[in-house]
Amino acid sequence: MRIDLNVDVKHLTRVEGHGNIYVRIRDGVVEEARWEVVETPRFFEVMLKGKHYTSAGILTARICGICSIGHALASIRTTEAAFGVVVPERARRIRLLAKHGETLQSHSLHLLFLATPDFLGLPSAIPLMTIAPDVFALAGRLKGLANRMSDLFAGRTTHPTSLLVGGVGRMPPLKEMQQIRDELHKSLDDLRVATEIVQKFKIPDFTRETEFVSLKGERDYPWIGGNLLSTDGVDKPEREYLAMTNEYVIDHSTSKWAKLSRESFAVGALARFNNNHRFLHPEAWDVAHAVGLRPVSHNPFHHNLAQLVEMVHVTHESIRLIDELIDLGPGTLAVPVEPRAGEGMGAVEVPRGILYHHYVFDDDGRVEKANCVIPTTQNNANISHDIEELARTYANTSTTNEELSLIAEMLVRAYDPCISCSVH
Amino acid sequence: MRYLGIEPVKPRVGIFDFSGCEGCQLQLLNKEESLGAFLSALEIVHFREGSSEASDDYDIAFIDGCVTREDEVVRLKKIRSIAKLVVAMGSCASFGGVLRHRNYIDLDAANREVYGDKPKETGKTRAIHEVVKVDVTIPGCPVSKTQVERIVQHLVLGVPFHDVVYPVCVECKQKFNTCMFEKGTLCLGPITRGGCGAPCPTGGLGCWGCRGATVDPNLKEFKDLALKRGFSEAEIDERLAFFGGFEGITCASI
Amino acid sequence: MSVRIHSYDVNREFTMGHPVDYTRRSDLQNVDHVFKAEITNTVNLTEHEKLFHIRILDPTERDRFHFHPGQFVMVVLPGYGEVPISISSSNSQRGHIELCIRKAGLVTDVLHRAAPGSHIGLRGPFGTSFPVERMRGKDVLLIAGGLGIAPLRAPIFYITERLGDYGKVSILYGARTPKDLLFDYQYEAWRRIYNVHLDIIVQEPDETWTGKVGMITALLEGMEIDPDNTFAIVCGPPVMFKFVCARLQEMGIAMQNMFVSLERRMHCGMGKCCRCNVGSTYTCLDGPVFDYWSVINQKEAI
Amino acid sequence: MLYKTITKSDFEHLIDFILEQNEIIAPRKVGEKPDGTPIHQFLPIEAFSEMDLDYSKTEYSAKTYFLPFRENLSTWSFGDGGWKQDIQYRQKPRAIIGLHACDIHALLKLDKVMLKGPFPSPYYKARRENTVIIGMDHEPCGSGFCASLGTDILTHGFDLFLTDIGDRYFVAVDSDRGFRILSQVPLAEVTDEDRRRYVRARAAISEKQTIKVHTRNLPTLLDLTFNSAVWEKWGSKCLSCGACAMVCPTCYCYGVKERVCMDLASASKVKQLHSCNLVDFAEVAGGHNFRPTREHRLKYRYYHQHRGFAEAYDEPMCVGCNRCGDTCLAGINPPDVIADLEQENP
Ligand SMILES: Cc1cc2nc3c(=O)[nH]c(=O)nc-3n(C[C@H](O)[C@H](O)[C@H](O)COP(=O)(O)OP(=O)(O)OC[C@H]3O[C@@H](n4cnc5c(N)ncnc54)[C@H](O)[C@@H]3O)c2cc1C
Ligand code: SF4
Ligand code: SF4
Ligand code: SF4
Repeated sequence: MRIDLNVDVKHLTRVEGHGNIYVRIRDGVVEEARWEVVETPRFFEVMLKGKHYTSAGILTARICGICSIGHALASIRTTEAAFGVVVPERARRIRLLAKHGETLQSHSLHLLFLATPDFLGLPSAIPLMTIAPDVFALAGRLKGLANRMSDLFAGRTTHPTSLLVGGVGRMPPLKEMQQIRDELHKSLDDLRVATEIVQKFKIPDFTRETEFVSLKGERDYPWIGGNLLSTDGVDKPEREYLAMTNEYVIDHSTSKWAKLSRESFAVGALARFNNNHRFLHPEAWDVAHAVGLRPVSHNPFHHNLAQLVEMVHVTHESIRLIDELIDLGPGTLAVPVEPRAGEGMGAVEVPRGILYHHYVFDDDGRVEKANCVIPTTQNNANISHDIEELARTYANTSTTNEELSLIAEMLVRAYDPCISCSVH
Repeated sequence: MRYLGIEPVKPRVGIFDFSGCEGCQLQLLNKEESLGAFLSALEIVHFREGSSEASDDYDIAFIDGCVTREDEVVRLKKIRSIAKLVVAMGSCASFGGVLRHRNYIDLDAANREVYGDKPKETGKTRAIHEVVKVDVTIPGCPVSKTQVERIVQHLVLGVPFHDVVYPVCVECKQKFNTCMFEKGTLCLGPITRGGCGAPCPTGGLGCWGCRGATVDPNLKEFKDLALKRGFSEAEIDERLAFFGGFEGITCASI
Repeated sequence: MSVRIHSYDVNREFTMGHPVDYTRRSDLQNVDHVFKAEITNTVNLTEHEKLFHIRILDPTERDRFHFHPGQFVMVVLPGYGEVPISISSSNSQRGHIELCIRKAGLVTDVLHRAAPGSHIGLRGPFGTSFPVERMRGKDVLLIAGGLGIAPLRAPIFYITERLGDYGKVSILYGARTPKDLLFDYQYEAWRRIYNVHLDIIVQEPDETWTGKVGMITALLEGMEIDPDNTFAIVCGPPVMFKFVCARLQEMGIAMQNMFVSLERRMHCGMGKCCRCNVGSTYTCLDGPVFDYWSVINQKEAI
Repeated sequence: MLYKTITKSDFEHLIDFILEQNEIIAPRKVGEKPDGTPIHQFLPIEAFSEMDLDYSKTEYSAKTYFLPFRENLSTWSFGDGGWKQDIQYRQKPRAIIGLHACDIHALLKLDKVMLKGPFPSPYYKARRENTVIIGMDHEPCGSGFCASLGTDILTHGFDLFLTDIGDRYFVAVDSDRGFRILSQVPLAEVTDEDRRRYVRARAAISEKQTIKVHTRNLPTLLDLTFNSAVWEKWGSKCLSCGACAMVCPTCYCYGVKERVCMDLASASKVKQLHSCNLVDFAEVAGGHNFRPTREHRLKYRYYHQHRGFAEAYDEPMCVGCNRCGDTCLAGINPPDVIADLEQENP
């Protein structure tokens, strides 16, 4: 049988930013299969030049509407590294809670609003409202709680307002912290229901040997700073991030591509899980077990599962952190910052993987040079290679254009790409 | 609210993204307590970030992001020709937002710096109203969902919407905050349009003016008081330029 | 040991459970209560002005609702807002009022779209009134410019219903164009049935207009009045009543015997929101009806 | 009025007793300015140790506990082609501790507007009646000019009022409710020594009040200076930001807006404090603004405080706390503005 398949998805939906999928199969042979990023370049790194250190985090937060808290934190961490600032205990916890708020918010959005419709055969979460109102309500509850948590610890869900160089801008009111903690407790029930929903997902049986890169946990599941680790055994300190990412420019994409030991690698929830599963909260580990996620998984669709596992882990960790914060009581939230010439870099695990910021400052604390390496940038090449492999897998089956298109879309969506972010 | 015999209309809505971080669109999926009602009040026929369905038949276009490339101009003009009402959503759409900074850098050099010998197509940043006519503007970086909801209510009920005209200080004071200036931080609150709920002074950042100038701002006094408190002209100018909402206003021009 | 502060129930202050009556100051519970009323009918007067016939629904509330000519009500459209509107009908009709409303903004726009039969809300009546009782036995000059005829209609009804009690009654009415003239269907009645002197003038005539042309003050030229025995009620935009009152003053009428109705922004009608403050007084409590002496004595009144 | 004394440790017990069943609002230190001056606010407390009674002036007034920045006046529910109205004004009993004389005067002035007029406000009344006021004498705050307005001395308007006379508090009791609360701890009759100490304490406070503002002629003066250049001088500085009115203990102007639920099934009529300095304060439909410039608006604020209110209630509305002056970024403050007005018409 002669098989010709064409997939030409212009501006993939239910993802952040603009990307295209392009597949040509002639006579069962994959002629071309790739992932293209067509987002407009914004040149944040160039815009950063000359900016005062106080505005760097505010500007870079605008790189991405989903992981703005992560960008702000990476920027602040970078700046603090350059100036040698050590932030107070309370601020560290508040920041991590802000980070967790973002992780929960982003994962629930992606998993339940953007990816779930695929597995239920729906075009979006909107019909979910009538077809499965309980799922819609559950998704809303989880995301709503995550948003309120971000509001409380970061000042605002999108584009945080209380994360400052030197610490944080305010101590969340005690009553509100207690309330969020209690709600987090209750949300574990919702997560159990979510687990049941995810268990029913028909995950395509597709694997491709991949190198996974994440921060390296020492005692905890890692989120902010630390060493860099790959499943292929690369282990480097944070500041050697360039050797870990190796960005390069290609023709058909406005985003750069990246590679490490192989021609591409993956970052994100699955990478973190693969590298650091032993630090997971036992209940999160149980969930991994329940949905059939085992380390090291090379099935990119398992990103979705890893996100669920992380949601459970982060919920538990947040409860613990809030309790610690309440015990600490009021006190210093920020230290004075003396800008000085220097260089700093910071790595933060944002929902989609490791985010690196790297600045050089002049004497007045103005940015002279900046570099940001975004998780999706690191994933792009891997996505493209996955699509190629996917095309090859389906080239000689009785798949239709629509089916291949859908499964390719699902694959890209599984990475939860933040496309505009990758072209920054 | 049908008691007057006025039937709320369910407008067909398209949501479109241009250059930006898409944070504003994302706000549309926030505020879960009223998300269902929000989505039911509208017939969303085009929303790439949220849905795979797409249609070219809509009454209202919500636009986020600004215009930086020629293909965007074409797309925007097509949207304008279809939509009866165009809503610019967010600071990027309203004034260019942070991407306005691109207009102060050498784009070719930037292109070379980032992409080396494979430069990508790009151009100056333009707000939506600089390309097509805009009917309603909702500034904010990001927009506040509460405000978007309110505008949607007005559209659904067919009554005009008036944005608040007081500066951020009013809402900041209502949050019991100590003024940022008292803490030694610059804040554009006194000259920026309120309506956001003052999240930035409340968080400790100070207002960066993302909602643009308020009605009849007292720029002269603002400049004087900021200088008197030790902030430099450069700092004030940088702040005023940050979100593009004070385009053309600098210490020298005040 | 512990202290329990006893709670105080504000509702204790009124036990009678009677319907709202704004003249009773102890009626706390009902301060923000609105009467439900029905739009029974609407009359298109011009492109922008409509007359609304409104009936209070609850029979007891209807019975108690009583106003004086010149007072206003807050018209409440739940979910949209509320606006102060002068009552434009006779106060001898119990629980039934007419409001002449111009399409001017959000709430009035919506009101113009409302279907007859709709239930709206009313609060009030509020404010001062024209001292029509004091005017008994005297000549009365009723002068309106534009929409000013709306608040003027209530005293016109009051006086024409008691013509024998008053001296000479004249209505002078000016509008910008003939199309803007309101209540034209009533002119014949005023002239023929009540025998009042009605004089109308427009500023910008069209080809069909055969009447007088000019400013409203022109109607006062050559008019014979007995200044010591004449009261005047003047309603219209500030520039209009400023000129008219100045002219009347020249004709010898005491400032205290001329009355005008002021308009300000209002958010409560109860002397609290301060939005209607003029100088040192509240338009909603001390006004909207003021004698001209008070008006020129208030800063920023005109 | 009844006078008693109690020991300071008994006062602490008293607070604990009240806290057991009721909410307490008290001055709390919330931070410091860069120069080290503490910032205080009236906030709910959970323990005696959280309050700081040795404060000079809170940044915001306690007004917000009686006239909140935002409050729901009625809730509408729609259905069956009609609507229903629901009005709520419940207030759980509570106590405010540590109000100074000027702040209590401010409440007395608000009472005149909110309770004594033809349309008393049930919302305000519920809060006022359910709040026990335990006031406290304190040294002058530094920038206030209360003595010039007679608001440094208090004869009523509280349940209990405390003056520090060394190891104990001299307590004026002005209500049965106050007396019952006070009776929970051992009371002592006022001795001659207590009386002497009280008089000395009061005298010391009065002596420290050095800022004098000539307010006696203000009503006439404000009429006479209505077109004075003084208003242009200060008005041109005004940011029209409303901060002064927000912190002022007596400013009560507001605006009303409808807030509709997204499903259009209900709505509420929400009152939000406004300020006469805000640009749209006196704007009417069609866009006409009765006070189009900053000068007009700033002048009106003073005119209302010292002229309009005085005419209506026989006393100025301002209590001389100078919170407005402290908070104003442009440095507009009553002592300077009033001094300028006097210069105009010596
Ligand atoms: C005592 C009095 C009597 C009036 N009588 C009449 C009348 O008989 N017929 C008539 O057509 N109009 C009358 N008006 C004017 C009418 O109240 C305004 O046209 C109306 O408030 C406009 O409201 P809106 O919501 O349509 O407009 P918007 O401009 O959308 O107004 C929004 C809000 O602002 C306030 N507001 C705006 N303009 C005014 C104003 N001029 N006065 C008071 N509040 C305002 C209202 O609270 C309103 O809810 C009277 C005004 C007053 C003060
Ligand atoms: S912090 Fe900013 S917004 Fe708040 S009062 Fe001060 S100047 Fe105004
Ligand atoms: S406080 Fe200022 S910067 Fe922050 S949201 Fe409001 S207008 Fe924007
Ligand atoms: S001094 Fe200012 S803040 Fe204090 S009462 Fe007077 S006007 Fe209000």
